[in-house]
Amino acid sequence: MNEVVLLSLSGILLGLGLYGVLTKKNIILTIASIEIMINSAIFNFIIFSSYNNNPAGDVVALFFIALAASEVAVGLALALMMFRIKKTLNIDVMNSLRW
Amino acid sequence: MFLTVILLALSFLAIIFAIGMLYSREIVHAVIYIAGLFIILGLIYFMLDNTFLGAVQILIYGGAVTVLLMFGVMLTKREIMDKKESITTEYEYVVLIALTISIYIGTLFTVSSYPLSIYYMSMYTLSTVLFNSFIGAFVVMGVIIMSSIIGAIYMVKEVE
Amino acid sequence: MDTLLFVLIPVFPIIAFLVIAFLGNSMKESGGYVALVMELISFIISIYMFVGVLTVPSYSVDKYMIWFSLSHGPTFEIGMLIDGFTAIMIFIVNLVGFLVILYSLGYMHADPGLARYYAEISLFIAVMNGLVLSDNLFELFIFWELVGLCSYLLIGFWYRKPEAAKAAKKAFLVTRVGDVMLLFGMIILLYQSHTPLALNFNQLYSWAATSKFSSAELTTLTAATFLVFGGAMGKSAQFPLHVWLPDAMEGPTTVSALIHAATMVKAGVFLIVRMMPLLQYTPATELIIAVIGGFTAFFAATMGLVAPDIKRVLAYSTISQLGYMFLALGAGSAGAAMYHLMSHAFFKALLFLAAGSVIHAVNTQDLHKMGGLFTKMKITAVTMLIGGLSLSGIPPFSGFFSKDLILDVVLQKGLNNPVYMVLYILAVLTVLLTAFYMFRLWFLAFMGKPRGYDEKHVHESPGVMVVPLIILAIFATFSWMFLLLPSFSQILGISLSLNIPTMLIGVSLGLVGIYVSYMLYSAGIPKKFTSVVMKQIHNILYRKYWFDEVYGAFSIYIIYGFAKLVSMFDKYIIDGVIDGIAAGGVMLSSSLYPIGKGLVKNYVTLIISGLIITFILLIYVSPFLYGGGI
Amino acid sequence: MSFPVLSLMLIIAFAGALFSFMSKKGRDIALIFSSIDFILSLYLMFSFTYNTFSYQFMEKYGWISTPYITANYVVGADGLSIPLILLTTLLVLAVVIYSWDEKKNPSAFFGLIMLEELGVLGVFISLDFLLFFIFWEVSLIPMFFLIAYWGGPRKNYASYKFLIYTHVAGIIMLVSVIAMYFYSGATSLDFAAIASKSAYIAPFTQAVIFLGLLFGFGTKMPIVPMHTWLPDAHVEAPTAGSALLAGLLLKMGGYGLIRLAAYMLPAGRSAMTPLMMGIGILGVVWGAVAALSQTDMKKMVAYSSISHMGLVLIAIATWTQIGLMGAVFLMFAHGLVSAVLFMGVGSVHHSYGTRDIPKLGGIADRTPMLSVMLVIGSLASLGLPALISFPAEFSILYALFSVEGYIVAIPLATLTIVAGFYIWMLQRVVFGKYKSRYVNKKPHDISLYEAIGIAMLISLIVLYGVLPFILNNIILSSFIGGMV
Repeated sequence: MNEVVLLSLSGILLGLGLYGVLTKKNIILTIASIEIMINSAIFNFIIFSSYNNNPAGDVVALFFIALAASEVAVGLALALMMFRIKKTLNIDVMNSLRW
Repeated sequence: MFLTVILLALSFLAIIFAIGMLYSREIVHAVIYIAGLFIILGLIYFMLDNTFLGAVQILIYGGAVTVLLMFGVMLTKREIMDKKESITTEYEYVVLIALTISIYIGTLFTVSSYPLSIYYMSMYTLSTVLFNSFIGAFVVMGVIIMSSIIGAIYMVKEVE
Repeated sequence: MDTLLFVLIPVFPIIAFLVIAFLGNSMKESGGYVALVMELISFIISIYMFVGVLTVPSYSVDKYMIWFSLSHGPTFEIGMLIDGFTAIMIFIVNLVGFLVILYSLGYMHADPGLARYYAEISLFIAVMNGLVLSDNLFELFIFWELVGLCSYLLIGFWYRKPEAAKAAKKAFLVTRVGDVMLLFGMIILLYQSHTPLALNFNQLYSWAATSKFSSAELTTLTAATFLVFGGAMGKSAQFPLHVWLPDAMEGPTTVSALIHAATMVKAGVFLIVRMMPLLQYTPATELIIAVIGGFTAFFAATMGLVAPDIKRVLAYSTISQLGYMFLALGAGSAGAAMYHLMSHAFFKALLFLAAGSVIHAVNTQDLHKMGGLFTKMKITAVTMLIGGLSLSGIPPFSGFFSKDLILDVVLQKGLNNPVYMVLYILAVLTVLLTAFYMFRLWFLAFMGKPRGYDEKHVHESPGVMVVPLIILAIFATFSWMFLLLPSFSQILGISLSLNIPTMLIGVSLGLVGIYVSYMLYSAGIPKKFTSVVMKQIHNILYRKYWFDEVYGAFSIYIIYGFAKLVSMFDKYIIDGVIDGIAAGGVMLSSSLYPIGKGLVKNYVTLIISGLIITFILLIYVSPFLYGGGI
Repeated sequence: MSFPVLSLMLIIAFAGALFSFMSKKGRDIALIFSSIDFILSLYLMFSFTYNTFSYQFMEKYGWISTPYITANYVVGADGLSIPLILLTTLLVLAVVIYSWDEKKNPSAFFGLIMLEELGVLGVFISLDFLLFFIFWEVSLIPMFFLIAYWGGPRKNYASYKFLIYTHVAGIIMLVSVIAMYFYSGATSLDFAAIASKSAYIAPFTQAVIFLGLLFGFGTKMPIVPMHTWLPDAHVEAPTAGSALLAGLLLKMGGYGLIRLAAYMLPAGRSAMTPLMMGIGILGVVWGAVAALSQTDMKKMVAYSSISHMGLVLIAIATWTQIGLMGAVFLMFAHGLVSAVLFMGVGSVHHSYGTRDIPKLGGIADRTPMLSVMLVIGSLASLGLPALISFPAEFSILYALFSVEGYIVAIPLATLTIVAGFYIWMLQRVVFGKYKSRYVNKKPHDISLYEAIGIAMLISLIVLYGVLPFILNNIILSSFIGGMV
C-alpha cells in the first residue's frame, strides 16, 4: 500500500512538472518545473532503494541531487543571460533555434 | 497503518504545493510553494528511514535551490511578463500529462507484484558504498559539478 | 548447271546499288548505265537458269548456309531454292527489270534525283531476285519486307509532292498490315512444323506430306495458311487491303511498271504458289483465297471503269488481274496462276510503259485531256493496243490463253462446288468489264480529237523508250508459245488444252466490252449520265466505294483518338498521381512547418509524445505480440 | 590470373572522366579514352571463348569482410554482358564524336559522359552486389547533371523526376536483394554465392522478393505504369544525354532483371510470369499507341522505347532460350537504333530550331543527309528485316507464341502501329513540301562530326541486321546455354 502511494506521488509530480515545463512561459518557472521532475525521479530511486535495501539507489539519488543543484545554478545563469540579451524572461522569444 | 496515513497526508500536501506552484499568480509565491514541496519530499524520505538523504534534500533543495531561484526572481523581477500568460490552457498538454501519469501508474502496478518492505538505510552503509563502489563516479561527479558551476559563473560574468 | 553462279543474280544489282548510292552524286547520268550493265549481267545469268531449267524440268536444288542456330530450337538459314517456278519468276523479273532500266534512260532523263532513282531500282531488283530465290519462308519474309521498302521509297520518289509522300506512307502501312499477318502465320508454322531448318520449303512440304493432322492441328494449320495469305493480300493488293495500289501510281511510271505491275505485286502470288503443297490440306483457306481473289477481280474492275487517270485505270486492272491469279490458286492450280502471272507481267509492263510514253509526251495523266494521239505516236499506240488486246483476252495474244486457263480451272471446280460457280460467273463478267475499261482508256488516249495539251511538242518517244515497248509487245503476243514447250507445261502442270465453250464465252464477252467502249468513247468523252441511278453508280465507283474515307476515318478517329486518350492518361492520370504525391508531400511538410518554429517547448512536446507512444507500445502492445512483458 | 582487361576499362573510363573535368580540352581526352575503351571491348569480343558456361575475364579481390556481410571486388563477363559492354563503349564513343561541337562548358560535359561510361560499364561487369549497386548509383548522377545543366526549358522538373524515380527504384531493388541475401543465407554478396542458394528460398518469399526486384529494375526499363519519367527526361535532355539514356541506362534494367531476378529466383519468376507478360504486353501496346499521338519527335521516340522494352520484358517472362536471346539482342539493337534516332532528332532540332512535327516538313529538301539517317533509323526501329531489330523481335514473338499461344497477336498487331507512327512522322517531317514558316530560315545539313557519330551506329545496325549470328553466337554459346 505504502509503495503504491509513494510511486503514485512520484508519477503525479512528474506529470505536474512536465505540465509546468510545457506551459510556463517564464523561464524561472520552467526551471522550477524541471526541478520538480528531477525530484520525482530522485524520489523513485529512493523508494526502490529503501524497499530493496540497496544503497546504490541512494547513492545515485545523492548524485542527482548534487547535479540538480548545479544544474539550477547553470539554468539561472542562462536565465540571467537571456534577460540581459533579450530584456525579457518570456521563453517564446527564444526561437532562434529556427534559422 | 499509521505510516500509510502520514504518507497519504504528505503526498496530498505535496500535490497541493505542486499545483499551487503551477497556478500561482505571483512568481515569488510559486517559489515558496516549490520550497514547500521540496521540504515535504524530504520529510517523506525521513519517513522511509532514509535520514541522510532526507537531510540532504531539505538542505539542498529546500535551502540552496530555493534561494537560487529567489535570487533569479530578484534579479529579474521587474521585467516579469503579463500575469495572464503565466497560465496557459492548451488542451493537448493536459491530455499528454494525463497519459503520462496513467502510463506511469500502469508500470507501477506491474512492479508492485514484488514483495516490498522498508529497510533502514544507515549513513554508514551509504558512505561505505559511496566511497568504495562509487568512488570513480563520485570524483567524476565532483568535476562535473565544479566545471558547471565555473561555467555558470563565467557565463554570467563574461557579458559585463 | 552451276548452282553457285545463280548467287550472282542478286549480287550484281547490289553492286550497282552500292556504287550508285555512294558515288551517285558525282556520276549523274552515268549511274543509269552502271545499273543497266549490272542488270544485263543478271539478266543473262537468269536466261541461263531459265534455259537450263527448261531442259531439265524436274530440276530442284536447295543450297543453303546456316544463318544462326539455337541449341533448343530451329536453325535459321539462308539459301537458294531453284526449281521451275524460280526460273520462270527470275526470268520475268530480270527481263522486265532490264527493259525498265533501259526505258528509264529516256523516261527519267534529267531528273534531279537520278542517282537515288537508279540506286533504289537496283536495290529493288536485287531484293526481288533474292525473294524469288529464297528457299525458306523466313528468308522470303526478309526480302518481302525489303521489296516493300523499295516500293515505299520509289513511290515517294518525288517526295516534294505531298500526294507522293502520302501514297508512299499508305502503301507501306497497308502492306504492313499484311506483313504482320504473314509474320504471325510464319510464327505459327514454325512452331507447328518444327522443321530442323526453320520454315525451309522442302522440309515444310515433306512435313505436311508425312504428318497425320488431327482436327485441332488442322485448325491451326488453317489459321497459319490463312495468315500467310493475309501477307499476300497486302502485297498483292487484294480486297480489303487494295487501297494502296492506285495511290502508288504517284511514283514514276517506270516504277509502276516494274514494281506495281510486273514483279513486286506478284510476290504474293508467288508466295501462295510456294505454299500450295500446304494449302491442299486446308480447303477452308483455299476457299477464302478463291473468294477474295474472285471478288477482288470483279470489284477492282468496276472501279477501273470510271477512273480518270490513265495510270490508275491500269492499277485497278492490275488488282483485278491479281484477283484472277488468286482465284486460280484458290481453285488449286498453281500452274494457271503462274502462267497468268507471266503473261500479265509482260502485257501489264507493256501497258504501263506505253502509258509512260504517252505521259512523257503530253505531260498529263488525265485521260480527259488526251485524245487523238494515234497519228502522232504510232508505235506507242500500236504496242498499247497489243497490250490491251492481250489484257482483254482476245486471241491470239498470250492474255487470252492464260485467262482462259484460269476460267477453265475455276469452271471445273465449280461443277462440284456452287461457291466456285458463283466465282466463275464473276470472273466471266470481269472479262467484259476488263475489255471495256481497257479500251475506254485506249480510245480516250489515242482516238478522237486532242483535248487541251500542247500539240506542238508531242512526238514519238526516243529509241531507248520505244525498244522496250516493242520487245514487251513481242512477249505479250507470243509468250503463249512457251506452253508449246513440253518441259514448260510440265513445270507448271498445265497444257494448252482448248475448251471451246468457255473460250467462246470469254472471247465474245471481251469483244462485247470492246464494242461498247467503242460506241461510247471512240469519238471522245460522252455526255454525262442523265439517269439518277447511273449517276449514283458512277459516283460510287468514282469515289472507290468510300474505302479511303472509311479507312481514313478509322485511323483518325479510332486509332489516333485512342492514342490521344492514352497520352492524356499518361499526362494527367499517371503523372497527376505522381505529381499529386509530390504536391501532397510538400503540403504535409508545409503544414508541419509551424511546429518547427524554434520553440523548445514544441520540441519537448514531440519528444515526450514519442516517448509515450513507445511506452504504450512496449507495455500494452508488445505483450500481445510476443507473449512476455517488458 | 590473366590480363585484367575489365578493371582496366573501368580505370580508363574513370581516368577519362577525371582528366576531362580538369583539362580545357576535355573532348580530346574523352575521345582518346573512349576509343581505348572501345578497342578493349573489341578485344573482349574477339578473345571471348565460346561454348563455356562460366564467367570469363574474371578478377576477384577481397574488399569487405565482416561476420555479417562479405563483399568482394569481382568482375567478369559472359554472353549476357559482352554485347552490352560493346554497346556501352561504342555508344559513348559515338556520342563523344557526335557532340564534338558542344559549346556550353565542354570539359564538364565530356567528363560527365565518361563518368556515365564508368557507371554503366561497372554495372555490366560487376559480379558482386555491393559493387553492382555502387555503379548503379554512379550511373544516375552524371545523367542527372546532363539533364539538369544542359537540358531544355523544363529541365528541373525532368531531372528531378528522373532522379527520384530511378533512385527510389534503386532503393527498392537494394532492399529486395538484401532480403534475398539474408533469406538465402549466402555467405557473401557475390552473385554466384547468392545464386547458388537463392533457389531454395520458400516460393512465396521468392515471389515477394521478385516483385520488389521487378519494380526496381522495371522502373528503370521502364515498364508501364512507371514509365512517365522517360519521355520527360528524354525531351529535356541534351541529345547526348538522350542517346545515352535510351541506349544504355534502360538496358541496365533488363540486364538486372535477367541476371539478378529471373535467374536467381526461379520460383518467384514462375509465380510472376503472368504479371510480367501482362505488363510487357501492356507496355508494348501503350508505348506504341502513346507514341502515335506525340507531336514532339523526341517524345515519340521515347515512347517507342517503352514499347521495345515491353518486348524485352515479355522475352524475359517467357524464359526460353530463343526468347532470352531475343531479349539480349533487342537490348543491343534498341541501344543502337534509339541512339541513332535521338541523334537524328537532335540534329533536326539543331538545324531547324524545333522538333515539333507539325511545324516541320519536307526537310529532305534542305538536309538530305540528315533525312537519310532519320529514315534508316525509323526503319530499323520499326523492325524492318535486314536491319538489326528484326531478328530480335522475331525471336521474342516466336518465344511468346511458343509459351502463351495466340496472345502474340496483340504485340504483333502493335507492330503495325509502330510502323504507323514512324512512317507518318517521316511523311510529315522528311517528305512533302518544305515548310519554312516556323523554322530556321537557313538550315545547314548535319555537320561532319554528327554524321560520323550516326554513321558509325548505322553501319553496325546494317551489319548486325545482315549477319546477326556474330552476336547471337556469343549470347547463345555462353549465357543462355548455361541458364536455360
